[in-house]
Amino acid sequence: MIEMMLETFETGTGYWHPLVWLVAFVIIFLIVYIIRGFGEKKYKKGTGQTQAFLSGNKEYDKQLMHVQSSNLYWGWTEALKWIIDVLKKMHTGNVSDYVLWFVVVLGVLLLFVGLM
Amino acid sequence: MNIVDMLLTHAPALTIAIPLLGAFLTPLISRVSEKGRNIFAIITVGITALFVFLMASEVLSNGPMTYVFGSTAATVQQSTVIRILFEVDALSIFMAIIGIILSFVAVVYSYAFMEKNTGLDKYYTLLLLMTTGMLGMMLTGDMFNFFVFLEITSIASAALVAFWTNKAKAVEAGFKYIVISTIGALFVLFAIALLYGQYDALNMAKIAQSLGISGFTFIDKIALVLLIAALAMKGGLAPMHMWLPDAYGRAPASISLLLVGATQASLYGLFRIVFTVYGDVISLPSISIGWILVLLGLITMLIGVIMAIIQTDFKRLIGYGAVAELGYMALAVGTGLTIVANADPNITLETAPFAMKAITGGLFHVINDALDIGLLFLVAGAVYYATKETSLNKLGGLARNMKYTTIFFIIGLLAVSGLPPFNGFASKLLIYESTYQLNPILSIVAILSSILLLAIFVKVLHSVFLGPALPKYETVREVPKSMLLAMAVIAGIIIVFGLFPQVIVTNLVEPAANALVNNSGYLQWLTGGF
Amino acid sequence: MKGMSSIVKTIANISFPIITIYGLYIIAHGHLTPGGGFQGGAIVASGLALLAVAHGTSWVESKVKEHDLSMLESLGALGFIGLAFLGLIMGGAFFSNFLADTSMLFGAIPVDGAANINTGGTLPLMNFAVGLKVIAGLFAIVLVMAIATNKEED
Amino acid sequence: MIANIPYLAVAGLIIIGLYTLLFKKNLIKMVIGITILESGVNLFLITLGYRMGSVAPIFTGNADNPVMSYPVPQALTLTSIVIGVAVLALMLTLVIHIYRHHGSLHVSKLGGDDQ
Repeated sequence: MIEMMLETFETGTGYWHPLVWLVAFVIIFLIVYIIRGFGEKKYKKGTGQTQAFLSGNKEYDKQLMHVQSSNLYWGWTEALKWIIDVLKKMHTGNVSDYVLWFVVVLGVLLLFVGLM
Repeated sequence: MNIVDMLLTHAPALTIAIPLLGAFLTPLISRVSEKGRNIFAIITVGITALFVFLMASEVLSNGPMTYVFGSTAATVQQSTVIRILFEVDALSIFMAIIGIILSFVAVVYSYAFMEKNTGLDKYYTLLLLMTTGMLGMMLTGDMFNFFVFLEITSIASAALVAFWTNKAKAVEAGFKYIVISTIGALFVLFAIALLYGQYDALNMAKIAQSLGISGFTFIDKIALVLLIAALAMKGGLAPMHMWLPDAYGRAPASISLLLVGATQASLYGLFRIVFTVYGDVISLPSISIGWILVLLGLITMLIGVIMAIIQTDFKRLIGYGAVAELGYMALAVGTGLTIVANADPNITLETAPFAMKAITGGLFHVINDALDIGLLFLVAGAVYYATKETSLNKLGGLARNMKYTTIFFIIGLLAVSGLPPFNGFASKLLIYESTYQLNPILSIVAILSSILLLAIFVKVLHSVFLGPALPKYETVREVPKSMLLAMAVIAGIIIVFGLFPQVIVTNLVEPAANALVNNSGYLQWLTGGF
Repeated sequence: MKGMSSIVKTIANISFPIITIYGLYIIAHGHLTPGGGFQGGAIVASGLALLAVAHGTSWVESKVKEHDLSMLESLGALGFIGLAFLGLIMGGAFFSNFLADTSMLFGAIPVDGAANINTGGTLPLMNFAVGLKVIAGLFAIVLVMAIATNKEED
Repeated sequence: MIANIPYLAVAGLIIIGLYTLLFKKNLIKMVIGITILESGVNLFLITLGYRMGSVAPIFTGNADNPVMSYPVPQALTLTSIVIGVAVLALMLTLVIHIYRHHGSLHVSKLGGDDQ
């Protein structure tokens, strides 16, 4: 049973073995942890050193600082605005349009299979 | 020990009969005690799970199992098969295992999740009816029986989606779901009538055999197109997916979990019809039918991912993630279909080995996605249970007092977007490598949408769990034990599938893929005389 | 809604028994003539709906509680699934007709094709169970919808 | 031509049903559209089982056993009608709830969550 568990997962053109990956992950994690140990330890907690540096501006209270989810990827949604607007218009939420899409796909498939 | 053999011979019927019996008994038992009814529902689904695993051991060791309703043998007179017949082969038992795991976790989860709601008799009755319908769709060998179980699942799940009738959105989502399901089911019935009119048979194996003899007439093409379009709509593919985020987003979390299983049962129906019933005839002269599925899969992935970016509601976002994941399954199995079902003889499974890998990857992704998306829905339900808030913009800093839910969310997040140690990676690796060999663009789009999925769920992780502690959620406590247990069960299965993928693939997914590709095993009871 | 005029009430009272007997006939002869559990149950439920319309839902609410109807419905459903399980235990396969060709209740053997009420095996019993479930179910639907919509007005 | 009039009726019913679903804005009319669509499919099932000059398939056992139409499609239609009733009841209940929430039966009330 054990050796069955340890088989490598072969995908026809490649191999994948999660346990080997896990061992590598643990080793690298230890190395990183050691490097982290060399870091500067002599800093005073609670003073200006551990304050969030907002290029000099005063830090507002906690709720206002939380970046809301809808404006987290605003750049990305701006870039994709052309496709997102098209998709938004497509997703009307109106049942007749859902049925319309079904009839359209049915028609396209009938043509596709009928002609081919 | 003939008790076990007796149970084994009747297992296919009992897997359907016990949840049905449980569904009818729930109103009576709730007369006795509320708690007793919840426990009874869990026990019923537990017993059904035993029967499913009993059948699994039998089917995976010695071939498909058939069960005739009404007498010990289906009478085959003048080549017409009389009586309804359940045919359980490796693929249907694979799907039944998915269905029963999801429904067991849903029942355990809703023990505490639905505690403060009223009308729980109807909730548990409908939940058990939905489990019956889903398992029936996966085990049946009769086309009309498939239609009846499809309708049972649709009606039960539409009523459950609209369970919180005080919310306008939930009732609307339920109405949209039942309208779409009814239209889909009516066109499935129309296709069944076409096939029955031509071959005087309702049994899938019989239709497959007579199709093989009489070839691919024009009526068969129309029936095939109707079935593909209707089951693709019920399976949430391509432009017909818009009911899915509404239904998943508005239903209670345990019902969204079961809806994932119901949608995948419709996809199983699509694969069963395209591969087994139309198996030997489905080759068009110039281009293969597989390209329909590949195209639908591509469009579904892109639409699902791009629409998920702009969502602000937690469960609706996971709904669009589920749509994107359905695209992967359609893409992978479609790639396999382009090789299996094409006209020119020198492209076969032997000359193009990646087709078998694509189908195995697609089926492995069916179970992985059911677990990953299911876990995310349970986490969304836990967040809703604790904070009564579903909009992502108002949530924040929940990790402080909901530690376990956050850990489960991180596991689900890493698994859904296909990161190495988890099960999503194993199946997506199979899909990337096999679709690449058919056409590189397919696997490029697949990898792209997987990265976008990771970005979207990291956004959710930040805005819901990380960030400063908001005063509004100071008093938030961790969710009760039974919900955590349900999430832990799924997270455990995800980790086990992730660390030992080859074990799962060799003795569960590969037999299912082989059963799907060559339908000789499926027809064996018919040709081998009965 | 409140009841109609007394003429309608008396006619409803007279015609209700006739409709019910006709419906029960359809249920009982399900395996002989067109019809069966569902159709007969629908006819009896339409008779009950006639009473509900004639006498007004307030009268009906006092007489029948929605809870009892769901009890009846569950009993009908249990009868049906119970017969199926009995088929499993006694007849070797789920839903098998274990009463046919035995000299028990409905088991007489049809002589030269002349089927009568006695030759249905478990079919008549299943028709009764389904009929009971449909009567209770459909009437509950009519009742709930009537109560829901008239709550709109007052 | 007489023989395939039922099939034309089936096509007509299905087209009317789809037309109602696609173009009517009132929810109750859409539910009626689905019922018309369902009756179309049921009519198709029944015409499949019909044989010229046959009687209803009831085995009353009298001697001259006439030509009978096929019983199987009629059983399928019966089940489809039963399912149609259940679906109709569920849809109308949901429409009642939607009317209670929105006060109107117009399809556009069903909400564009993505707009």
